[in-house]
Amino acid sequence: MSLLTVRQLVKRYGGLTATDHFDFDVQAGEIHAIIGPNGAGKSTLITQLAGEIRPDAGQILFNNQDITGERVEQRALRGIARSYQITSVFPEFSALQNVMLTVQAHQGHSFCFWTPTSRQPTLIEPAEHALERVGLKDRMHVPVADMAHGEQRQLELAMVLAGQPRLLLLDEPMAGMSQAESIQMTTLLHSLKGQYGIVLVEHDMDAVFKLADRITVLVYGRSIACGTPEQIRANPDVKAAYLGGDE
Amino acid sequence: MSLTLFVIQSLNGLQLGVLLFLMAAGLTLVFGIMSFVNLAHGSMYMMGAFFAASLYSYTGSFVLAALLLIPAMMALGLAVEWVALRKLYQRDHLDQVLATFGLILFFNEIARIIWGPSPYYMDVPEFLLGAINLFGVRYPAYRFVIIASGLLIALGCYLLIHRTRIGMLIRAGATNRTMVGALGVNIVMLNSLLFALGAVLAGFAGLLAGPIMSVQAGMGEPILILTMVVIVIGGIGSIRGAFYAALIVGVVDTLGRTLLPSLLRSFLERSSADIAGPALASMMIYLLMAVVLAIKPKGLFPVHNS
Amino acid sequence: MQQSSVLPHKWSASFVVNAVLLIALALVPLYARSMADPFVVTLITRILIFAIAALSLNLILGYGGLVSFGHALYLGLGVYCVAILSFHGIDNGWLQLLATLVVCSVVGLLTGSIALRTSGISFIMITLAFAQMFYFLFVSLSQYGGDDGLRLASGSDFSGIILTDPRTLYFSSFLVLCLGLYACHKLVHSRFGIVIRASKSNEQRMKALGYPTYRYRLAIYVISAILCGIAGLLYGNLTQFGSPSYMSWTTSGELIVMVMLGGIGTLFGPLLGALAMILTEEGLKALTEHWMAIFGPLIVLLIIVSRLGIAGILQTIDRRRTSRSRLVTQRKREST
Amino acid sequence: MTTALLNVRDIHAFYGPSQALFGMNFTVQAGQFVTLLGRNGMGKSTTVKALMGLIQPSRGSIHFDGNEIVGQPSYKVARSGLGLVPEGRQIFPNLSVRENLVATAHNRQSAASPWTLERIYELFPRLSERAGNLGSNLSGGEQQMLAIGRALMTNPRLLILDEATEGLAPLIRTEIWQCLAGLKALGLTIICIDKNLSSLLPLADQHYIVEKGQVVWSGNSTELDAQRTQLQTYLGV
Amino acid sequence: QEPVKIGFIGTLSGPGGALGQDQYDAFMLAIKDGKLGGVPVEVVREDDQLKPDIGVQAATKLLKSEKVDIITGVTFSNVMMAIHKPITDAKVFFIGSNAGPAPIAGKECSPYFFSTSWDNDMLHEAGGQLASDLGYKNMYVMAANYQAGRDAVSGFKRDYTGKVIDEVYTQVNQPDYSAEIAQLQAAEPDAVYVFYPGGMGVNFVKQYRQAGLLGKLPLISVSTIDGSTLPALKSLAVGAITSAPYAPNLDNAQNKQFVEAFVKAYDRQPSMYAAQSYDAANLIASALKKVDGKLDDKEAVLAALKAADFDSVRGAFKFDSNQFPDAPFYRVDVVEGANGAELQAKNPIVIKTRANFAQQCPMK
Ligand SMILES: Nc1ncnc2c1ncn2[C@@H]1O[C@H](COP(=O)(O)OP(=O)(O)OP(=O)(O)O)[C@@H](O)[C@H]1O
Ligand SMILES: Nc1ncnc2c1ncn2[C@@H]1O[C@H](COP(=O)(O)OP(=O)(O)OP(=O)(O)O)[C@@H](O)[C@H]1O
Ligand SMILES: [Mg+2]
Ligand SMILES: [Mg+2]
Repeated sequence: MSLLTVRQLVKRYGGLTATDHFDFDVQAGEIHAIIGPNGAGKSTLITQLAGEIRPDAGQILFNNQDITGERVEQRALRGIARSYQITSVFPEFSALQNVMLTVQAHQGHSFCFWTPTSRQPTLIEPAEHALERVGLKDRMHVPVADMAHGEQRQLELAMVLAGQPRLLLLDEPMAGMSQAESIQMTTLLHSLKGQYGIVLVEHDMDAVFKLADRITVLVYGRSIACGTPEQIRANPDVKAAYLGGDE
Repeated sequence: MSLTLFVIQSLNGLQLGVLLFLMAAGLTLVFGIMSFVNLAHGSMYMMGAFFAASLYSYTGSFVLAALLLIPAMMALGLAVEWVALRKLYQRDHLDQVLATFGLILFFNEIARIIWGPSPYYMDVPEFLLGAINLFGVRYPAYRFVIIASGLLIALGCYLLIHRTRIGMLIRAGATNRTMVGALGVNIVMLNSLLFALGAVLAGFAGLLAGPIMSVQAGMGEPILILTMVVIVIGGIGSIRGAFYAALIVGVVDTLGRTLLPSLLRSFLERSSADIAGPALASMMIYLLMAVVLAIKPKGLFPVHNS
Repeated sequence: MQQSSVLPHKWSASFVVNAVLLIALALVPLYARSMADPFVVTLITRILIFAIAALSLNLILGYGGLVSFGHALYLGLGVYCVAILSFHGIDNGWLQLLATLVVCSVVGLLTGSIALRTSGISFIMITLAFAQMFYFLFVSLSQYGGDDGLRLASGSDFSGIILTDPRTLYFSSFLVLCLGLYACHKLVHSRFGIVIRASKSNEQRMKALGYPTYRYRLAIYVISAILCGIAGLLYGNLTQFGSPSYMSWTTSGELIVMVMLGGIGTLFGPLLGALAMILTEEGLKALTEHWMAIFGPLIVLLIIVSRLGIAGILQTIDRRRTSRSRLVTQRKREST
Repeated sequence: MTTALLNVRDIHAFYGPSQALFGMNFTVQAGQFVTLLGRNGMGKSTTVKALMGLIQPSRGSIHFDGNEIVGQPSYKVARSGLGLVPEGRQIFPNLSVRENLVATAHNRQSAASPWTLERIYELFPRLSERAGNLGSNLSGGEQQMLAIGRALMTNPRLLILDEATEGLAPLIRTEIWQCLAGLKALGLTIICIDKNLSSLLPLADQHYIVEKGQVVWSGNSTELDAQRTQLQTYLGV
Repeated sequence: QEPVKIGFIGTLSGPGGALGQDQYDAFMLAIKDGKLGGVPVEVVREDDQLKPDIGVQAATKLLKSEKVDIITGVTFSNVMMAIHKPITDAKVFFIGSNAGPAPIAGKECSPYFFSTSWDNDMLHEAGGQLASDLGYKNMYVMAANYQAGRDAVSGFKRDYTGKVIDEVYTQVNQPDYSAEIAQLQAAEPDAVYVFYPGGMGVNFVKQYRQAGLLGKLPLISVSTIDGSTLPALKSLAVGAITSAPYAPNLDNAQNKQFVEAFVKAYDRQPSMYAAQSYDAANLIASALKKVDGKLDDKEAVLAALKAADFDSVRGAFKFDSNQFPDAPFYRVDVVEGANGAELQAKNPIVIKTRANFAQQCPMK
């Protein structure tokens, strides 16, 4: 049974069909990469999966349940987590508080008006654990505004992990990273492999070929090929449309 | 209601709408495009009316007063921007609200000190005193001038913003000031000019309103509120939106005021209709705004950015 | 929201000023008695009541990022709950309180659920619109005096405690303010409060984390409306009068000014703001009838100088002091 | 030394209390293709901002064509002939593609063969397809193309590209490198910040490796290639 | 001798500020060498900003902090409603010189309150009477939609014998009346009656003139064209008829010296607000003189006030049982004059039917 199934998804912007009867699936524990030329509709697809925009037609199933009509927050609670290309954290709060927010989101409603969160071990412990995983434990009381960019990216990941997601949607996670940092990120994603289903959109082919179990190639909203990294690398259509000569 | 009356009322609505648009255009430029909340726009309107009235009584010529008003308002706008507001562009909207609130207090009091607490005199120019006969409907000439000049200015604004390089730069500056600067444009000066343009537009609205309304300290605020309603309904930052919304508000308000009471009387008891009618009529545009925003939270003609 | 970065140090300037302020406020009636100037009590009561209203506004404005330009509506509703019930011969304070709670939550829920669909400037304007609608409604309610207003037949009677006595009213307001401050302090650090504050910072992200932010915002909006209604109840007793002008947009604007003047999103900001605003107003008024020509530029100046109003100035002092003391301890450590 | 088009000397710069540049030094000769390399957060973009007058250095001097540009507002710097493709694209979302290109276009240096809309569209056909679209409705890569086109439309003498190929498809990236080679051949001076070392090597005349806000190594491509293993800590290759 | 402390409350700022300023200026004009009726006085001035709550605060300050003996002034009804009770409950002599909302003339009247102006209804009863006297059969009535506006219409209807074709209420502070003016033209009345105080009046009259109606369709107004708005209207208002308690050309000795002194001191014509306040000052002076500045015997002071032993600029003046004046109203025309236009009192109006406020008031 696949974790995520997309059937005949369509999204139009005026005359332009950004997603064109697109079929797609992700198995539990699999990294499924999506590549394709600029403007092919990759980000549009991710935002539809996350629920930020509505498709015009088609179906999105998560764990065999239809979630096409659900809002962002409902999907998040089901375990669909999205990382943001531009770091998106809460700069006024400390790192710990940032992660605690994720934990809190998954503990039912937040209509608790009195007890300070700083005295709630049920929030603090899982958050500390997540920070430990990304190596930020000793920085957890630092206000995020004072953190370096790299640390904020790590925090971002800690927040995603603390929510115990089942499916990660990653849109160009390596963008703007230097080679050293991309390599670190690749290693980190590699260590997550097998635990979460991951949809990876990325133009860094080294990373994609290293990480992906399967790759779908998207051109003008349509999938022109889907297969293992080897198959895709050898596919002449993909070469013509996207990869070009060897870089 | 007879047909001629309906035509006249529609013209009245149009004229109110145009006056609102003159205010709204300046406000929405500064508000949507420079992303600056300028509550003192109403004060610019008031100062414009006072300047115009003084200039008119001093020179004795309406046209001359109008011409002199432009540099006067320019100077006032630039001075205000330079002294008080320039440091607040990068700030929170709320800081801007508060600072310009302070300016309102200041200008109202200054006007009271200079021109006294009573309303100030300004007459319709001699040559526009009469009424114009339009298909058998008599309508004051001066109000036609308001409608006409408002429409002209609307067109001018639209062309300026959407058809010229300056307009592009102004719009670009709204979203990314630093980048516009880094590409070789003096954005500080551009913003000052835009602010001054807003002040001139508001002052011009004051000039046009002077002969038909009372020129007095505090005259800016009620119209400011109406103007804000207009630009929110129209979609903030959109000249086109401001234009349509101003006309809609003008017409809805005018027709609401005249039609609603008689409408209510037809199915309510006279005394309660007399109470409910005007009350409802005065809520009319607020109701309109609430409905519009509830359905289209970004207004009728939202500006696409982000 | 920088107060999270400056810990409430025991002898920080903010702490000292706030503590001294509260103690001074508790002692005002004694002072007034000794100086035989009971007007001070009335004046400070007014400040306290506006501080409560500003506190309620600060909940949504400072912590929630929702700029309501119609908050005076709830002040007015509170006043009219007292005035209208008293007009009909009901002076039982508990009943009036109940009415205030019910009316404010119902109106808050109705208007809030529509207003919260919008954000930014549109939110400012739609809250204004609702307040204006109620303003015009009360202006045309002839039966209750319309625009001329409605005089209270008698003060609210809370099981024998009657709020017409200036001292009783003073201490009631002081008590409500203290309770409000404490509850606000608790609230912003609770789960609920964190959600509200984080939604202000980045609503999109909160949704992606799985929070239905609309619900939480509506809740804080209603809570704020209720607190402001209670301020209205007290205000009705202070002025012994209800008038639509209480819910005019200028009053809403003044509330915003108070919050900003004191320090938006800080616990004591609203109190500081109400105090500064009303006292400056009184002081300048005594000086010249054109006091607004001075007051206006003063506001502009304060905004340019300090981002967080008065509380911001206090925090700057604190930050300077902590960095200095850090330096001192560092040097000590180095020398040993 | 006197012939250098750009001469950066001992630049120190701060973000609030935290220092980002600790004495930046480098020179660019007219017609050169120069790269700034280094890991994230080392101060490459900050250097660019200092060049463009977007932040004011606390110390040091920058001479462009013999004139001091430190302390000048950014628009004056830009008018003197610096063109910027900023980090993170920063196109104008509420302007159409065409407007983005023409709004800030100028030719103050009176270049002999100035860039025109047509030439940009020729370079990026994708842009001409979407000429009427708002900037916000472009895909990430399309925005990147637009940012490059916009900078070229100011007809700069020195073009600064900060991560200009970020988020571009490999095919397009190759095209951009070709295009940069063409620009270089035309005699345009270029400063390029990019992580694609292998593409940079054949193009660049001079490399500067930035570490903690200062230049720690400089040399040409052959030297860089030769010392790759020693420079690993700086580049992380 | 300790000076007698008099508190003045008025709307001195904001759009209504001109009215309060007139009241204050005239009051101060009556004080000669710091004395009223030969008794030294000290005036403490408070601005209510046209906000009832600020009015209450000002009254509290005057009562508790300044401990004044007498309070006078008050420009607008809503402020009067808010402060009437606290002041009279404190048994401080209260002389209102403008606002006269119906309740305080009737059921809520107090022995400590005296008015030198009128009750709101009376203004319009005079207006209605004038319309009847002028023989207009069909009237079109307009007022702003607030309490005073509604009182105006009911007052007018009490004494108007003809037919009211339509009554229209407009929004408070409405800037534009063109729609309503078009409507009233279509109704073809004999004359129009309006009540638009302050800036509203300026707007309305200007627009009425521009619609070409002034001079063609008679306009009777009350509190609309008066000393405070005429400077803004000037010749635009010429031809309008008003009903008013006062005009600067009233032919009595007291008024002659008042107008002369006022023009000399302030370089403008006195308005009815000034006149009423001048009367208030002289009423206080007469009482202070009678009790020789000793205010401890409240009954004596009340009796002295009630006697109204002073020369009013309005002519014959005495108090009704509710201590509101029984003084004449006049037809006042706006005619061409020195400054473009001036107010000219014609014949007094004899009001036939009065609202029964005096009967509702328990004081006899
Ligand atoms: N709101 C919108 N309105 C109109 N067109 C849009 C909108 N959003 C995206 N598009 C268009 O849809 C197409 C797909 O965009 P999308 O951002 O999904 O591309 P992408 O595959 O992520 O590209 P890249 O790799 O460059 O980021 C593009 O051509 C873009 O211009
Ligand atoms: N706006 C800012 N405020 C505070 N610190 C900043 C800001 N921008 C950058 N910094 C800090 O300045 C240092 C240098 O940043 P810079 O952006 O110049 O690095 P870079 O070399 O361009 O890195 P990257 O490859 O990530 O773009 C970093 O430590 C960064 O955290
Ligand atoms: Mg994309
Ligand atoms: Mg960088």
